[in-house]
Amino acid sequence: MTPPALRYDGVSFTYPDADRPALDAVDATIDDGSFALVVGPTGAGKSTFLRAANGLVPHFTGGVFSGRVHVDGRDTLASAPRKLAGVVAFVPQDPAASFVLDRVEDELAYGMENLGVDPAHMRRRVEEMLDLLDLAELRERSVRTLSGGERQRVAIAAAMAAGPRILVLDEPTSQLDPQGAEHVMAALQRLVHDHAMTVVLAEHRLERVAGWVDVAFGVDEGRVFTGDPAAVIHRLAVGPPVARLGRLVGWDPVPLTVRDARTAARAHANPVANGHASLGQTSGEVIVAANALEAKHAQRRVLRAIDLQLRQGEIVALMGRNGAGKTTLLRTLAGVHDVARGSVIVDGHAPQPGVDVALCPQESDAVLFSETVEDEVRATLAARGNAHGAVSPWLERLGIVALARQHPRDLSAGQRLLVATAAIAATGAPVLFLDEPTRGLDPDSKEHLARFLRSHTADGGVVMFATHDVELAAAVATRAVMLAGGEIIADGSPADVLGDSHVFAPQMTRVFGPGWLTPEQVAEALT
Amino acid sequence: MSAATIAPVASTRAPRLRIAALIVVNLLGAMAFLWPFALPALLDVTGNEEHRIDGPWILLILLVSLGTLLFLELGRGGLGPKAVALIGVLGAAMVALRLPGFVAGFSAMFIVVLVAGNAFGPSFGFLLGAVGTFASGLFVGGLGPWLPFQMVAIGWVGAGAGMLPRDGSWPVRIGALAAYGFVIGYAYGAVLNLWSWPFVAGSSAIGWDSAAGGIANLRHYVTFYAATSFAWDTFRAVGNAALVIVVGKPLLASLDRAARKMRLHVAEPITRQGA
Amino acid sequence: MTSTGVASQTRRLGFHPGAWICWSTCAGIVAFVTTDPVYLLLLWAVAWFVYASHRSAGATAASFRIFVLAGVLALIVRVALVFLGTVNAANVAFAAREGLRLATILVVFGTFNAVTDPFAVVRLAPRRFHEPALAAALALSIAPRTVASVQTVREAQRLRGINVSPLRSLPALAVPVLERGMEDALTLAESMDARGHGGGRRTRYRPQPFTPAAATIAASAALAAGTFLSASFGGWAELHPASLARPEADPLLLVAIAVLAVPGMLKGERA
Amino acid sequence: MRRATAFAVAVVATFAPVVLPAATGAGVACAATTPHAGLVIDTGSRTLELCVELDAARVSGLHLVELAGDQYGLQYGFGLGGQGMCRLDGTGPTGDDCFADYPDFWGFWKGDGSGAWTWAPTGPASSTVGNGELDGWVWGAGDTGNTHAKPPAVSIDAVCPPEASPTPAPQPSATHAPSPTPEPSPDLAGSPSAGPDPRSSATSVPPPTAAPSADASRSPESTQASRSPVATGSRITTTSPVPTAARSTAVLAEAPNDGEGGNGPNRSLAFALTLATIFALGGWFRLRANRRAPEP
Repeated sequence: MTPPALRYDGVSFTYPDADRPALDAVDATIDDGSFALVVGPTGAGKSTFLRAANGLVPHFTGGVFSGRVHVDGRDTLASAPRKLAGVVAFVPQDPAASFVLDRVEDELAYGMENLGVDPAHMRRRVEEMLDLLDLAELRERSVRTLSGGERQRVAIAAAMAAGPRILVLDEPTSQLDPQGAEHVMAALQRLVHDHAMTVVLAEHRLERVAGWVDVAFGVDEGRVFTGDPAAVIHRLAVGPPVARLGRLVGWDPVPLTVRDARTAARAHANPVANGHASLGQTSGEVIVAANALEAKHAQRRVLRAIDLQLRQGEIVALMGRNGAGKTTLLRTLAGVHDVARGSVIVDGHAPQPGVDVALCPQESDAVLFSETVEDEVRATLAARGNAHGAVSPWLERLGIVALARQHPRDLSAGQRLLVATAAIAATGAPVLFLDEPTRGLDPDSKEHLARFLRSHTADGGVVMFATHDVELAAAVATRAVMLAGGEIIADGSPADVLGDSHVFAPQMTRVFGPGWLTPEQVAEALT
Repeated sequence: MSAATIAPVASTRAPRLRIAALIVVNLLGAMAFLWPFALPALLDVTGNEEHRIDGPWILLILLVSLGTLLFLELGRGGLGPKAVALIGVLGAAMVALRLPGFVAGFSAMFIVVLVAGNAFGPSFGFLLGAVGTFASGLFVGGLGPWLPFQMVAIGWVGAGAGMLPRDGSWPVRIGALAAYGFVIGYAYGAVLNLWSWPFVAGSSAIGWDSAAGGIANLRHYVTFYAATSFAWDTFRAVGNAALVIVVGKPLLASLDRAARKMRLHVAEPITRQGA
Repeated sequence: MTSTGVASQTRRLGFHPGAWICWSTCAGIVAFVTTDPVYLLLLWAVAWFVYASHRSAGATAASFRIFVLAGVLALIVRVALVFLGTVNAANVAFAAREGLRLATILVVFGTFNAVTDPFAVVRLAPRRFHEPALAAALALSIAPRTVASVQTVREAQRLRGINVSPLRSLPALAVPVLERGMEDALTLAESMDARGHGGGRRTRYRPQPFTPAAATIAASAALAAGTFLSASFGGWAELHPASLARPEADPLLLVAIAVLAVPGMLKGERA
Repeated sequence: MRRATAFAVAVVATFAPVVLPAATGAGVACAATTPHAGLVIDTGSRTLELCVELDAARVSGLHLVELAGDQYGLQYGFGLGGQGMCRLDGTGPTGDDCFADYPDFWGFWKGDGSGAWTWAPTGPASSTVGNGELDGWVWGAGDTGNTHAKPPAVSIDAVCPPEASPTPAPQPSATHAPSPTPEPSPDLAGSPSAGPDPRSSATSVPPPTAAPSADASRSPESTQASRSPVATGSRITTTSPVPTAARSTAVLAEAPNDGEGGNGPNRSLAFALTLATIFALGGWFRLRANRRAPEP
């Protein structure tokens, strides 16, 4: 009789310096061979729950711990994480930061070296892992040169090489484009189905994972409940757009995949008339104009023949797979990447970064350096020669007034993004670019951000944001631009552009056909 | 437990023994630098002219004694993942600052050692200085007989920064660190020149004279240093102090926060058996 | 195991770094015990030959050139210092020879840096030094990320209207870079802990074998150094000819230096 | 590739000056006339008076001693980087530091041939002596010509009788063992050339300042002068003697080493040059080959 892979018995845990427990009397059992999903809002305790599985909580973190966690029958309190390395593997959220060695092959072997695995056996194991995760081609590469999806697979292989039965992953797909995410999920499923592994993963972007898993754990305010994925997602009021639609219109069970939703839609009701009228083309003044724009990166042309005009009042979603040139386009339009050919005109002259164009980078944390949120905004105002300008309007517009006195680094990822956005918008630049603003963003922060973008354009500005998040694009954009291979391959209303794409189609489009973008739209039409 | 003292270097040896060992190996290291002054005196005791040692040969003896120092200091083991990761990340910052951030004798690399040594204590400071210097030496392809000298000297810079006050008010802490940075700007140059001095300066009024006494050699060295390095090292001294004043406070605040986040101060979790 | 042919920055080619350490130490000893420009300049030629035969694909290959320049600079400085004191032909010639010796040592180590892979050197660390060596390896592999981070932050601040060039604005650059580094350190430490760091006795994955070729290099280098040391202690050949005398060369010692070129005659091997 | 060529050329070029003097030096050695100069040495225990046959019109003070070594088996040792007098006829320090026995050292005197001596204004490496002149060396204390002991007053004719034979017999009742090979410079190893050490600058290797025999003021003045890097006098005197001094020393240094007439060193230098060329060119081809086919 094998013990359950993981068992939590009345686990409570409070971080040092924290006043609230991160886990509160948690009881949970994860059976051997299951593919489990951990869901919950940001800060609910997902990470803590995962880290308790191999004893990082409490051995690594310190703090006050009670209860027991048994992993594969072993008590985590009795064994330090390093002693459990052969039993449970842990893959952190950012694999690039977790790599210890430089070469893929060495990275895979690192865990086994620590465990003192016999060299001959180690050699075999590394080969197996290379094959299992389809990494043989990459064995001699430096981990630095890998793409996001490759990194994630290397991290998984490295965690698995020591031969654990349980694999714990913290948001494995959050940094990947849809194809990369698909690839990783397929690899994980293979581990569960073909190799009898137990996989536990936490994920924000439920639309990517909900269809793959067979059990879910909802985490909310330190409490954990379990059930089948649909029920858990239903109860947590989180989930992919199809689930949100299900909740809006009262379907039971809540659909988790596009396929479920199609079935449900057929059974319950059919949407009314084909789609809804796309938003009228805004006719504001042209602020940004790129003509026959070309840009290079390390001798390689990454943008070619870009003709693009952005008008006042527009919110433009810039889409395309990784490496399509989205970031380069934003940087070139903002005037920080050299124009190889063609021209960029902002407001009648060359773009002036930080003056008439502002860009919130992919890693928005890169701008945060002050000790309080309001100082952060004030720093921008001071740099623009407006040291005594009012800070609070910017905080109000992003809904972060309550955080004014806090240290930006103490905030959640979503809140930090809002702070960074406020700091960047405070330049007063009419043209605002955001590069992938939705990473690690909880729905609440997303809502604040969307509201801010609309108010910015209402004041006569223009916004363009690069994103993989089709659902955000569907929700806020008035226009979508699709890049591929450095060229614009589609430009028009989100309904047209996204509806036309296989990869980037939002779930509503996939269920109900072109024209349908957000669950709210569909729900309105259905009722 | 004092929040400021972390011991990423957990030693199994008795602390008193460890401190004694530390003092001995560091004295050994100091000897390695100071032999040009001490040696003539030693020779005088024997009074044997035949035993006059050729300058360069002593370099070998030095390398051996510095190697021993590094061997004992770095080989103590038991750092644990947190300290290794921190040294890796901060060492990377040193590597990254080694090439672009230098003007004459000044290298922005020092700010990392100063600040991190101050935030995490002398033991960590020494390790970071030594390991970071080694890594940056590897990275820029700067391996050679001088590397042990640099490792130990920068290790000491970090250790010294860790001995400065940490619990006082910000102006005191920054002031002390800036003054220290200024002083070590010269001291580092003066100490590091010593390894090559007997080679470079020849025996002259500014060179090492195996026959002259320690005081005379010291005078020679001061002349040599003033002639060749003083201006150069002024960049380092002023640069260190300026950097500490400008970025010291926010960086120290960052490191202090990081230490809290990484729970560097928390050795054992508290377990409560209930339920 | 077949190679995949994928271009890589960390391909292990060449010899065991231990052999190179032995070679450079021995060549350094040779340079160390003589001031005869004939021997020293021949050693330059040998170092050049070895470098040309085995330069690594990495960035450190440039260090040969840099060290040659540094050597020339050291020579100039050494000679220039003479002008602080009594200047005459003998003085200058003597200083030039001492400078040449220092320059030769630099060239030898420039060669070492140019032919070895830094990671391979770190991997060489004995078990006792596993942790500091690992930290050094981490520093090496994280450094490019740090550099990229600096560029990212600089640009991000510029796009927000803050120019980080003035010293005053440096915190806007330094703090985000450090903060990100600290987050990385946390992730890294967790990952290391979870993968059994410090769990007990380690084994090694595919340690680079000390092949017969590597042994040949080490032995030949030791032979060369031994010959020079015996000349130095035994006094059977002049290693420090008078400054103004025409330099001489002992054929046996010339052969000893030529023996240092052995690595250049062996073919690099894949580990 | 161009860099490689340049390097090869540079290597060859650096060797050239080493080999060239061998060729040109031969001419100097075959000077037609046979001038003579006197060398007077006072060790404190005995006095040597040697008539030395010169191999050039004027030779340096050091070279005169070397010639005496060749012709009379005089034992000597140079120091301070090969330019100071450490040891003569068994007296004086053995190392490189000629002031190891300070206050005693070898005082250097110039004689015009009449029997009068003046304190030498420059060191023996840069001071020259010609036909009919005398060099004197006295072991003892005293930093200036006023305090240091003088050599005995002998005229050139007393040392070198006008009818001196071309192959003079050793004059002194030689109690020392004549050694066929003079020790060239016993220990040049690490330490270093003479510089403005307060003691050394005062005497044996003083900077060639203008006043040749301003005895009283020698010591302090020369110390001052040596500290100044731009003492113009020193530059002028150093540059001119370099070629002759270097060449003649080089040529004669080889003579005792090789009885066959200098072929040995030439052969070994040629060997060195060949090896260096092989490696330089080999490296160049290697680099070119590796560039063409980057990796197997």
